[in-house]
Amino acid sequence: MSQVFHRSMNTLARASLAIGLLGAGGGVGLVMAVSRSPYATRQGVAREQPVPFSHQHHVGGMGIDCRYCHTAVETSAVAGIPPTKTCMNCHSQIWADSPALEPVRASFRTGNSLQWVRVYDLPEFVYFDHSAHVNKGVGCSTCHGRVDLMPLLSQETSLLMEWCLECHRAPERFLRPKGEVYNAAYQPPANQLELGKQLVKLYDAKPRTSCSTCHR
Amino acid sequence: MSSANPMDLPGAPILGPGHTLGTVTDKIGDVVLTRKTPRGWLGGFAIAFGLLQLMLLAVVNLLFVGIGVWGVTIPIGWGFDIINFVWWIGIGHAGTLISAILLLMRQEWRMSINRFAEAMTLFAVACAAFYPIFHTGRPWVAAYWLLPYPNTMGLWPNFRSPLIWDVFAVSTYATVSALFWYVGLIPDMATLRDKTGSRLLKVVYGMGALGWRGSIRHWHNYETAYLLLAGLATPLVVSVHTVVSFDFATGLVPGWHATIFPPYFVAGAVYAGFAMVLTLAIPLRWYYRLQDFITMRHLENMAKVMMATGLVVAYGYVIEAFMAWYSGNTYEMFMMKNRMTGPYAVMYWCLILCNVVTPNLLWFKRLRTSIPFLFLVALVVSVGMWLERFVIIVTSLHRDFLPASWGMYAGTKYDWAAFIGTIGLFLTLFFLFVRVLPAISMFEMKTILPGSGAHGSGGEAEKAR
Amino acid sequence: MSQESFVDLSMVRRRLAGSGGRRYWKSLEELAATPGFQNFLEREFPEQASEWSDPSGRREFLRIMGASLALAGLTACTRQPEEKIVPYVKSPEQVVPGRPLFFATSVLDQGFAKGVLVESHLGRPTKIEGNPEHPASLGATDAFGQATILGLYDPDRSKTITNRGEIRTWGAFLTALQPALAAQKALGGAGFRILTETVTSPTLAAQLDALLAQYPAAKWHQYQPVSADNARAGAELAFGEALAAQYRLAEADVILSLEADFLGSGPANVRLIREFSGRRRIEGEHARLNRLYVVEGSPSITGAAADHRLPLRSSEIEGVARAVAAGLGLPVEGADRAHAAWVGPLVKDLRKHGGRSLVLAGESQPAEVHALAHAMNGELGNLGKTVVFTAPVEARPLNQLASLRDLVADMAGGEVALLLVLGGNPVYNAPADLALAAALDQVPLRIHLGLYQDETAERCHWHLAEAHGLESWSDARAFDGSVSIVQPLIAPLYGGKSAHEVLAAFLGFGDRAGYQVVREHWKGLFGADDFEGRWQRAVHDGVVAGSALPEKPVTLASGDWVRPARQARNPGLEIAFRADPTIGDGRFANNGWLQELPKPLTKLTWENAALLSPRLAARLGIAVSSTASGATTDLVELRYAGNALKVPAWIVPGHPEDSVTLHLGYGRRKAGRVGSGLGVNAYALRRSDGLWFGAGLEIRKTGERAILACTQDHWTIEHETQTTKRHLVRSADLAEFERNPHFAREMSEEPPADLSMYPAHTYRGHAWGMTIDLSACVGCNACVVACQSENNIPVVGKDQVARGREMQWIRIDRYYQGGLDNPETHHQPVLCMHCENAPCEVVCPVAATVHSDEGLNDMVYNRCVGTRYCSNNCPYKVRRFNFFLYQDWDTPSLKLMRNPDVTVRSRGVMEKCTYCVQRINQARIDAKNQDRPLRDGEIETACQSVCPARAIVFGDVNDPKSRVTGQKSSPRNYGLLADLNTRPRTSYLASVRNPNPDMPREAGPGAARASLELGSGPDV
Amino acid sequence: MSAEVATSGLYGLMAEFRGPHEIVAGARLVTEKGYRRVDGYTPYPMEDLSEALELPRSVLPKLVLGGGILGCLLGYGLEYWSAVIAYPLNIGGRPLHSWPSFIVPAFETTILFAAGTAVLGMLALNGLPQPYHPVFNVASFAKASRDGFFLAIEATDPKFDRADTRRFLESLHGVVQVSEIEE
Repeated sequence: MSQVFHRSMNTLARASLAIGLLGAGGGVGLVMAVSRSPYATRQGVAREQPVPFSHQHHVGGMGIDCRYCHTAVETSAVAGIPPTKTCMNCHSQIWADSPALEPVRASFRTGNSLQWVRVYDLPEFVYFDHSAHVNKGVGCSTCHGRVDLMPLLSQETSLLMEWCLECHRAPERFLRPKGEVYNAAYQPPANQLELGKQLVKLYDAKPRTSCSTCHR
Repeated sequence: MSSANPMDLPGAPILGPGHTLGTVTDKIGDVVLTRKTPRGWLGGFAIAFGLLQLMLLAVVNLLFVGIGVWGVTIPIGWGFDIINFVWWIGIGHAGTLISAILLLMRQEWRMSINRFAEAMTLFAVACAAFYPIFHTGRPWVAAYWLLPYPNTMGLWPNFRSPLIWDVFAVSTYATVSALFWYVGLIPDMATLRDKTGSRLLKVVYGMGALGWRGSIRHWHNYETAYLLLAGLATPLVVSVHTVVSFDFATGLVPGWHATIFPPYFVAGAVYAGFAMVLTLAIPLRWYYRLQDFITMRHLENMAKVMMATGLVVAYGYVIEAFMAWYSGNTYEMFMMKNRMTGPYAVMYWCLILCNVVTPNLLWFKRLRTSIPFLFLVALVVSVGMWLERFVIIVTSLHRDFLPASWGMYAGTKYDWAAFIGTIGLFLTLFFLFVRVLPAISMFEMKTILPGSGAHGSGGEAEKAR
Repeated sequence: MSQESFVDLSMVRRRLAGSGGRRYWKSLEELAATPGFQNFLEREFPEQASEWSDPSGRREFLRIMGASLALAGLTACTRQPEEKIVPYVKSPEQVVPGRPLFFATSVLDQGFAKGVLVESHLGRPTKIEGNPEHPASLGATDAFGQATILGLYDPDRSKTITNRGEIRTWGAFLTALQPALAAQKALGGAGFRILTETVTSPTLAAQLDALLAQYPAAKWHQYQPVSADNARAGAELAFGEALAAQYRLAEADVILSLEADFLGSGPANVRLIREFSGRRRIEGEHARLNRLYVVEGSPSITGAAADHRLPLRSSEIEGVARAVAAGLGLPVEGADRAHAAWVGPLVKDLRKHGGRSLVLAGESQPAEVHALAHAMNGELGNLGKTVVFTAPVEARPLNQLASLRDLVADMAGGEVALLLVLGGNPVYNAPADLALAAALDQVPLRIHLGLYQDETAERCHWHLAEAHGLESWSDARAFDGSVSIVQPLIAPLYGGKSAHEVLAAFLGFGDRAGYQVVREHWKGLFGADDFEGRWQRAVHDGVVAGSALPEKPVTLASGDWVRPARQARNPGLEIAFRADPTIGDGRFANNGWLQELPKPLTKLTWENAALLSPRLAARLGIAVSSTASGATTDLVELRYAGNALKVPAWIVPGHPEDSVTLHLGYGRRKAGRVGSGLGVNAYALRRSDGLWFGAGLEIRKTGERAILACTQDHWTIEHETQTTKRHLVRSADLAEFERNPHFAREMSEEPPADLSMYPAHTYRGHAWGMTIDLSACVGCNACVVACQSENNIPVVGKDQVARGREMQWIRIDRYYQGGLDNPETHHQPVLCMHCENAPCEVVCPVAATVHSDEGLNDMVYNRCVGTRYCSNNCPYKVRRFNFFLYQDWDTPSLKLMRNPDVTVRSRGVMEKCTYCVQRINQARIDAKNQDRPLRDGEIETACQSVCPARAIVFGDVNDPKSRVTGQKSSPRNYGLLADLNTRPRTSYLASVRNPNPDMPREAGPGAARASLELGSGPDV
Repeated sequence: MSAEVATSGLYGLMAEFRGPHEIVAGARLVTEKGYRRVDGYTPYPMEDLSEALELPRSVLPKLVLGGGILGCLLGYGLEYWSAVIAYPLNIGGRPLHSWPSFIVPAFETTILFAAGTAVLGMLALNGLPQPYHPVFNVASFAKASRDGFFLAIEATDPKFDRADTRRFLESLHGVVQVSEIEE
């Protein structure tokens, strides 16, 4: 007799066919998901730093302005990480002998720079300019989040290209009055869209989506 | 109806005499099911597999050192890579043509060659597909950036680029050919399942056969599907080489920018394809003693197709030269002059010799029916078609618009390694194919047996009575 | 750096604080004083740099692998490695992270200053620009100036003090030096010799004088292979005193150059190009074009710019000069009448322009010819008008050849006990017949200060690593005598010493900072009152105000020049020596940018060749042909004065028939990993009795073949006919132009914008475009190197160039017109045309090259997969592909050199000219931040800002008032291959030449127009 | 109902014919007799036999047409959306909607989807894969894929009766043997 397979094989065969077809689609979806996941983007992952510097304390607590430390933000592509000197301006008196701040003092004594871990790390082929953004009413917290609530700084946003494009294509959804740019706690008003439209006109904010805007 | 077709010479049979359903099954089936593997096969496979290793070496070297190991340069940005790509994809075309177009034209003589012609198509496309990926500077991204998928950059392929057209055409072509081939195999795998004594093979072929049991209701849908596939594959195969020709025709390089390209590329593809089918069929029928199934009639018909397409190709060459002169365009005229008298003139004239002169000898029946000669011609044409692509790509690029940036090109040893390697891949796959699957479609052969009654009253069956 | 200098510098800064200005004077000391930065430097350089030189295959493999991984990193969905931020501890003033600063300083060319501004990112000099306020620069530089930056970061530079190859400390050297100096003290320095190159530095001169004062019997010799000996001697012949001539080309309507390559080289060439091209440019339809006659023994870019060029063996030029002089009515003998047809009209032309004409003689011509030139200028009343004279600029003018002879004699005679070589490489570049090396070995104590462990260092007991010009304090004079303060841009990377510091040590000041030495000297000159202010200004401006030498009235002394010194005609072959057009006398041999820079006329790279005429080549049966692996040619043997050399032959249309040119500077044994073992050493044939040319050359085909790396398919008749048919370079004589100003446009029809099945794109806002004036361009190559420096373009090496894989984004196409013997030469800079209908964009499968909203043809490296389809479809072939990992990802110093605003491309991606988009973006952002529109001219591309001829104009073609729009409206404006309807944004202004109507056609360039049949020449 | 009891465990009856013409003739009679749940098993497609069993035309062509249209719409839709809406880019001065270029990929997707439908549709209509089937329980059925011609009447056929049907089948011309098919 020429029967080769058992009854059950019929279901099995059909099932495996279906699974194969679905699996192919699912695989692609999975890759898409992973490449957007915090694993790949490091979004929301707090970083260990040589000194446990707390933005929450300094910005939220003391209410120090962003520009006190990030001096270049209005004039340069990079916001600038403060030299040890800036820390010592206060910490030569306050917490002058706290063990946590020893690395800072050491740096000041020896003249060896502190080595911070870069949190917002764009690829080498991406050229972002802070001045161009803050001068057009893009708030710090729009990209950096509520740093005034972050004990340890973490990357607020994905920094994926599609994320950049969200704003470059519709700035009115994110712009705020220049006065509010450095207000970490700023909450967009209910009428953000119409406000945004006005600001776009007012500041002549024309974000571009040409490749050479960021890649050169 | 078969008598109505021009290729049907009275007297020349498409199947040896005295065959029954059983003998057909055994003759073809035993090639696969025989216990001991023939020595010849082992030898051939060993060689082919050796060549395949060459390809692996070439690829590893390419990935680690860089595309610079190939001869490509500025201004000759494409060399062996695209030459071979076009060459292989062209070869593929004959398979689809035989199985699809000849099926639609009810050319019954196709039955005995379509199976391995289709296999040849698949393997040739596999070899061709190697190049578009690995000719890029960064294969590791080219492999998927060429496909439209929702990436994190929010970017999509440029659908204006002929290379993207290629991606779509070639991948579709590969998929459809594979489906067509597999569908054809289902009933034969059922036959092998029922024929073999080995439990293991029963299971293996049984899985492949999907439980085919030859139900007349199934045959009913099956035939419909098979015909539809043929109907779809026909425009597809034409579109594929048309698209390949667009890679050049849509460019503005003198020697590329020509409207004649699509038709003459398609013809060239069929031309090269039939040459390859002959190259494979002649040794195959000799080694496995399949003379009864692949008869002189088949060889002769293929020779005729080759000659016809060869003439179309020749016409293409003439038109190219004519348009260059007729356009009165400085660049075009110089391009033609440079082809005929420039540094690569040798290539051009060899191409004319291989593709225009030689095939015309097939006008003579004595030569057309001499198997060694046919084999020789087939090889010559394959070389000729390779030269054609060389002339089109290299000779056009090396002296284009600005004399200051003219250059020269030569393939490096790594170019050759990759090329020979793909030949190895092709042969390896082909050897495996003839060993594990029926190289001739059994169920289709049966339909043309006298008295099969396959095509209802008025079919050959009735005539045979 | 010593504490005191630090102190008064900060004081300086406080003073400066008020004064704004575009460029700031910043004290490098302070930056370097931050130990953090110091460690950073140490960490970065010496150790790892040495590590790089390890050539083992394994590292190479890992390097490649690492790169492949790095590439994988470029794909969007992979994680990046963690990065560290290293901020300052105390940030220096003026430094705003992310914004460059510009500092004025000078780079030396043969000892003369050329003013530059150096762009500095966080203390890293990255790019050199011209200094508009400097007389020798006027805002531009030459190729050498641009390449200085690579010289600074060269990982092969000498990094240590060595004694007989053993590494030693500065202190050890000082102690070792004491006994030798003491001994010399006793002898009054009788056995003490100092050898320098040409010195114009007031401070250095003062130090040397002080030294000679301490050692009265010591001698100071000077030698460099390309000097001004003949010019000086010529002036002495003509005026009875050594004088330096300065030319006012702007004033000259008719110029006769007797082998003077004033555009190609010399301390004033940048300025002279500006003045010359200023008189070649046509604004609107009328012009006061000057007319240039050149007689030369070896093709040069000056000859290429000539309206009438007479190729003659160098030895015959004196005869022609005498003929011209005689024609002008000077009482001279030995006039050569052979070229009367050419000389006649020339003389008439000169006469007609008395007072507005100029005759120049080249250094390669003997003193008599220079004297004749002066005499002719006197006769034409040009003295004081188109040529003025000053006291010599050199600190101590002397005949350098004689000086070297004496030194060699003394050394051979064993009279020299202590030799100090301050820079220079005499062992390599002294004339062969002096046998300097052998004599040198007689000296018991030899000390060498140099940038490299070169041939001379090898033969000296002590070698001191020299600090680079951008690392040290100094000063120098420009061609007109104006002084520049040379300030450092970075602390010495390899801890080298400057000549000032070494001399200070010899003077007994131990280790005194060069900074102090220079300052002290200028304190003396400026005087105490408001010293800081004046010093400030001087350093800030890059030139000391009013320091140019005063003009001197001159009177011709009828002298020995009347009678020819030697009999002019010598039968047989002649050899001519010239400094190499891209690596000079060999001092730039280890500079990859200059090695890979195509020679202006031959387009050869990476080596020299025996340049000879088509006719001579035909006689010898020389066959040149291009292959996939390079241009192959015959290897010939040159026998000259008992020495022999095997050299690849290269055919140069327009080369005098019976002469062979050999360029100096190659055949280096110890130049470094880049420059060693390239080409042949011409100094091995050069003789002191004929530095520039000599008779009696024998040449023989060896039968061997050689492969050369030539960036342009070698010259063929095919080229010429196709070039003319295709109207690539468009040129007309002034007469034709005045008859029909629109000649260029009429040569081919440009399709109208609407000639397309698609609607045309409209560009609102800016639309960037460029024009290149072919009348102005002299093919000096500065733009090529400037682009390479600005855009982080890698060097690929001879083999890759030979295969056609060079990477320069801008190339200068050289076309000949009019046959082989004396063709017209045209230069055409070609860069990305930024076509509006870009053929490259349409075919890119991944949209890696697309148009920006301002009409730029963007190339997105990180999206590129490298199909090379774009390059195939680019009719201009301006795209460059990274076939391998060309960029050096390892060498730390080279990383510091790169422009941080431009992506460093890696393997497998296409690249090309971006119109310096980084500059466009920066300017746009600045303008937006200041809420103002972009100004015309605010954006200058690298090639534009460096161009001495101001031939390149870039700007907004949507702005009707912009300069570029004006240029494009010129009747001479045409698009290259515009008939393909690519609608290029870069367009050319056709060149207009100004030949003398009376000149018989067959005598000028383009003479041999009829002799096209002679095509059998180079095309084999 | 007796029939029911009788047919339990029985799938149907199978007759093996000597050759193609015999089975066609036999099939005609079977259909005349009114049997509907009948199937033939042959080594190759036989038009006559399908006619004899009065099989309906296949719906596959309609499915394939649908698949093709779907493929075309998806293909062109993707092109239009990505080039005009998702990320509009000026490429070589061509308009965003460069329809002539978009035709090519759309054509290919059309073919792809149509072909896919053809194959999957055929399998679906035939209820494949179905490696187990009662007919394989018949010992001699192995010949069906070689040179055997079988005709099976299923037990679920209203006119089916174990004994009568068997007798009827045995009466047909050219029948070699009739065997029972166990479930």
